[in-house]
Amino acid sequence: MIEKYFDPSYIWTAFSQLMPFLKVTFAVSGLSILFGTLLGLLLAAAKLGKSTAARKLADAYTTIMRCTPSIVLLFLVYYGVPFLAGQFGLNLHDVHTAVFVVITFTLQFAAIMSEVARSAILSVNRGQYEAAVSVGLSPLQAYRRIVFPQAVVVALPNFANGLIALLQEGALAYTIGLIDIVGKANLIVAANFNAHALEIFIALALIYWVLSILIEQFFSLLERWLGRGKRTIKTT
Amino acid sequence: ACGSGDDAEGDDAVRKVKIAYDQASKPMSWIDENGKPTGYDVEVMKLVDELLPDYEFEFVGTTSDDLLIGVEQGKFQAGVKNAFWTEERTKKFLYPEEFLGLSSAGLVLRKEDENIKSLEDFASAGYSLAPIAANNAQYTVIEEYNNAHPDNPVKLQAGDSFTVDVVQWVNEGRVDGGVMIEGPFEKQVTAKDGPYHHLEEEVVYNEFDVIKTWPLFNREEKELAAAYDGAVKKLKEEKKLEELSEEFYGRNLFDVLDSVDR
Amino acid sequence: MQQSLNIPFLIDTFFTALSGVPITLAVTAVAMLIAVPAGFLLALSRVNEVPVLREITKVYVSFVRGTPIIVQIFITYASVPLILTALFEKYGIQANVYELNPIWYAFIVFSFSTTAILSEVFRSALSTVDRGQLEAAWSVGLTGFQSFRRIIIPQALVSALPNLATATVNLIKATSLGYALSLQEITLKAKVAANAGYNYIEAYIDIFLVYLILCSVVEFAFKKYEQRAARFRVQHV
Amino acid sequence: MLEFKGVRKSFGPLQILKGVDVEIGKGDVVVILGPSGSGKTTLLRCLNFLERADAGTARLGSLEVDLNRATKKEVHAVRQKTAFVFQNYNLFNNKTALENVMEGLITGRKQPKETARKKAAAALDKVGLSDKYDAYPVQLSGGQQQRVGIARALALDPEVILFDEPTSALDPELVGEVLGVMRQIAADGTTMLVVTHEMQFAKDVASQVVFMDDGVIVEAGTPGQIFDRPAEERTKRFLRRVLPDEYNYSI
Amino acid sequence: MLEFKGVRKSFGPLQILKGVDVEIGKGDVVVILGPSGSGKTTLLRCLNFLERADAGTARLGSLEVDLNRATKKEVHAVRQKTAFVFQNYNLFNNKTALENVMEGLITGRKQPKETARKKAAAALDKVGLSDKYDAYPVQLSGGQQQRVGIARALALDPEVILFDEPTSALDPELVGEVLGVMRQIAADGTTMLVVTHEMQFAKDVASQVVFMDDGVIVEAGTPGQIFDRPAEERTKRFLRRVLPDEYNYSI
Ligand SMILES: Nc1ncnc2c1ncn2[C@@H]1O[C@H](COP(=O)(O)OP(=O)(O)OP(=O)(O)O)[C@@H](O)[C@H]1O
Ligand SMILES: Nc1ncnc2c1ncn2[C@@H]1O[C@H](COP(=O)(O)OP(=O)(O)OP(=O)(O)O)[C@@H](O)[C@H]1O
Ligand SMILES: [Mg+2]
Ligand SMILES: [Mg+2]
Repeated sequence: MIEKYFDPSYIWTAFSQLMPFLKVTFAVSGLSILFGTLLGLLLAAAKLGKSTAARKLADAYTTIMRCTPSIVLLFLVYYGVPFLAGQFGLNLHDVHTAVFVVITFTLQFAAIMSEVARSAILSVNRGQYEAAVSVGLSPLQAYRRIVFPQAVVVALPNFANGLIALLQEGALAYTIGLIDIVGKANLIVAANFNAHALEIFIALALIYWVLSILIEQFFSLLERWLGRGKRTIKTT
Repeated sequence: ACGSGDDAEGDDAVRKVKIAYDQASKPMSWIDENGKPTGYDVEVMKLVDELLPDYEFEFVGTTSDDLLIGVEQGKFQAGVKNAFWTEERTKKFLYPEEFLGLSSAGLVLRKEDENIKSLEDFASAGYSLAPIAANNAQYTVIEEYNNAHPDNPVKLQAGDSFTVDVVQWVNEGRVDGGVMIEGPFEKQVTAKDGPYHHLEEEVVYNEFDVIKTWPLFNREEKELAAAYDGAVKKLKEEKKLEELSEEFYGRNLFDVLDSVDR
Repeated sequence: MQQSLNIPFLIDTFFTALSGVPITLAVTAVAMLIAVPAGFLLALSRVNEVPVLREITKVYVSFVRGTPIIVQIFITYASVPLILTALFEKYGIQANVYELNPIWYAFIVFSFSTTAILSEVFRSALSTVDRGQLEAAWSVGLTGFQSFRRIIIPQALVSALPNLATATVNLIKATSLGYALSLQEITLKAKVAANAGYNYIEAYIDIFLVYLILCSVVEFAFKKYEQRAARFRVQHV
Repeated sequence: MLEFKGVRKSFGPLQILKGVDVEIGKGDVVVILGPSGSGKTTLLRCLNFLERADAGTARLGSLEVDLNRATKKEVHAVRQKTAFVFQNYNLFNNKTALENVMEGLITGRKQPKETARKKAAAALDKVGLSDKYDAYPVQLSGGQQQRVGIARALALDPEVILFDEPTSALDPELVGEVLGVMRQIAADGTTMLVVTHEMQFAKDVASQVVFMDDGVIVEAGTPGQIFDRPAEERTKRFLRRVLPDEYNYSI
Repeated sequence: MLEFKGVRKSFGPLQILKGVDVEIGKGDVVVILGPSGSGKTTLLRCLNFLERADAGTARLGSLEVDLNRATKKEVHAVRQKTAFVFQNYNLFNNKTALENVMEGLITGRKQPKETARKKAAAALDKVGLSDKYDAYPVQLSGGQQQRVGIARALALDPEVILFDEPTSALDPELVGEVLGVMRQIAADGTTMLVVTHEMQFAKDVASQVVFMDDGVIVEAGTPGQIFDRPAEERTKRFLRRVLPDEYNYSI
């Protein structure tokens, strides 16, 4: 029964068709992660800061961004931003779709990152910060040199969760016609009239799997390197 | 296409318009191996473009959802996605006078169910139907049938456009039948090099309807729609559309135009 | 150029979408019920560097977390019945795999993927608890299990909760991928309703509202719980 | 009662314990003295399996275990009979002072909640913390935390208590009180192994004094032997700098 | 040199500091004595803005600040001139012993890396840790950690050092050495505020002894005044239990 529908040769051809689109995936997610992380850190700072207004604002932002389905947010950005710009006489209708996708992912990733960062920073014993300022570091330096390096170790697994999830959001970009590796897979499937979709998706899954293994290896190394001097609960 | 600033130059300038097309709806419209738009709907619009010196069409590939919202909002001036006509949709979009093409819808069935020729037969048999993407025109056809036959409806389920392989599903027995456009069935099963040619003896395609398909225009684009009407009329007279039907669907659907009731 | 919204449709469809909430919640609840303990165990196997289990966990996490859920759904949905049917035929089992409600596939896929995500959430959370806490628990005669339940988990929870909230909210939203299984959840219901008149904008607004309400409630609950769980911590100045 | 032999432990290339033997009778109080970094804490931790020794055996009453290869069950059994007072307190951060003390009683020893609460309160009262039952560790001063740690061990009423510098954060006034409490439970028959820098306590209460340096026991004996007639040069040097001159006057 | 007035601090309903005034001259060593929980740590923390006081002012040389309303800049200025030795050490977990000491020099004081390394090594050597430069805090014994904390403060060469029980985890041998180091830097003109339970140090080195209880200063004066002729009943009671009998002999 299976042989009737399953032809492994499709997997190989799919590889060569999919690979070129990996760079779109990288470009879009790379930019989104960069901007999203920066914005996320700002939000986390607001959440941990003294200003009640800033905290409320950051909280509200997080709630709305986390709770909005990506596709809705994408449409909001894709149609809303040019519309708003139009009110100011700017014509954004010819801006590349990738820009809207990056904006959308950035907004969403920032919300997730802000919580990752907040929980990680809070997990660092306050004594570490106190000791840092007591040796004459400014609060900013204390965070940068002492608190962050320790928080990063805690944040890494959750950051990787967000990052890897973002790499997979290609299906979303596809909705507005930006073809990344997921989009290309969909196109191949469509071009085959939905036949042999299983093989195409297996090829896609394999590419993603290799990618995630590479990312995890990298994070693993990072964690070990940054986690020097950490004493965790190992029961053995 | 970066001539965004020159819209204001006046009516005598060539107007650029964006025509969206469903990028994954072979053979009506899709992106070919070279990344170029093609398909019946797209090729017709390309011919229309050639006949309209005042307009320059830019084809934008996207998904159904984006196409519909984009045309409604004016991001695209028009869109083609094998759309059928319904009363309700005229509230959102501008339908032109002239239809774009014809679409043959049929049931894919196992050989032993060959005798099922219509949706009524299918419904009476109590058979299960492969899910159809909610934004697909075929869904509308079945839904309309169900509305017209409340006492004998087809079991209709919405699903994803990519994950349903109708021929496979029917053949493996996951469902009893599925709706398909004739063209794809030809290319998959009937054609010698089709991926499912080995199933030719096991599944059949029974056409139950041929339906007109339409481009959708933004409600403001009355002039564009009128220009389109003129051009398409000419193409029909020149039998250009019949050639394209032959090319993409493997059959000249205009032969049965007389029996098409919608 | 904006077209006016079809308000009656908007309102009708809101309730249509709302009627998809039970399915969404069912999938979310089942996935969470399975993923929380399973993810925790996987996290433990990595924290404790249990020889073989730890490697398996790594492979599991890298695959399930690393590949798009929609692809997993598709692969499962396409291949499991084929394989099962072949097996059934071989052993002469009389059963029709296609009669299985597709929600089972959703339960399986979402449980698996959430487990992978949570295993990392918990791993990070466990790393925030100082080993001295475990040692103290042992020293007063608690078993390993008791120490975790009474001392380690309550403390790890504080830093796990924000990320658990993210995971839950993401899961709720991800159940919309159930459309590939024809699950009658929020997104699918709204989009089916939209198809008749191509009222896609209205449908998306409804989808947005339903998820916003649903997720905000979940988020609020998590936030309150976090505040409770963190009572013992000093306030950051 | 408590006896251990040949305890060895290395961290990487660093040999910390180089074969340590100690024997303690029931109700005995053994004080371990030694310079910073000599391995005192490591020794206590090995006995309680917080650190796996590389070699060594321990006998606790009738229970005999290999410090390197003990099974989970043996480890648990040993821990059930002992209590540990940590150098850095290690209070349960998520529990109030009272809950910290109750935890071992309720969960570890399966005592009813009410009994546990009474015992915990009594233990906290003994160390002068009657007004801090409901404070979380972060709300306590260093000395208060240390006393909760002591109360937590005392309340368990174990056969053996391992103390790691139990009075380091206490003012002399309290040191006196706490040492008094310890003296009393020693009299009640609890065996104690105490790492401390309080010479006074060693002299007054210890049945045996052990002087450790660099992972080995340099010298062991009664307080009289060690303080008044130390045999080893290293011990003499340590004591010379340690004992206030006044001590010499008072002889 | 260092002067503070009317320092008040409450935690919720609990009033911990009820108006504390202290004045210290340049190179003076002021020792704060007091029972556990009397507010000594809190006082030091308020001076370094680790805790915001509810009221009070401080003068550090020419710098005058309101302890409650100090601006960020003022806070930073005060911290640049002071160093703090924590009761629970608070070493940077992600840095080795040497890096712990270098951090303030490089990042805080902007000194070149090489200079910083030399100073840091010298400071660690002074407290007897020449063999532990590259150990992380978790690899250090209690006393070693405490000494890194002291070295970290000393290396900064600040105008004022605030010590919170700097010798609690040290054996008497080391206590002597560390107190020697402190005595020496006091002689070099560093002002010191020391919370300690080491009476010997108080008697030997302090220019002033302050006795605190329950958030107020009960009595202050020269060591002679406080130890030999305490005026207040509370002080007398504390000292009676604190001072070994031998002390009385040695007078
Ligand atoms: N995890 C570790 N890795 C490497 N070395 C360690 C580790 N733990 C302790 N050590 C080293 O072992 C030696 C003994 O440490 P231990 O804590 O037993 O000393 P101690 O006698 O308790 O000293 P103190 O009186 O200062 O507490 C020290 O030199 C310390 O640096
Ligand atoms: N964050 C806090 N919340 C509530 N109470 C606190 C807090 N921090 C300290 N306290 C209380 O303030 C009092 C003074 O604490 P502090 O740490 O200043 O005492 P101390 O004099 O340093 O004592 P020790 O000698 O035991 O270290 C204690 O009773 C303590 O319980
Ligand atoms: Mg020690
Ligand atoms: Mg204190």
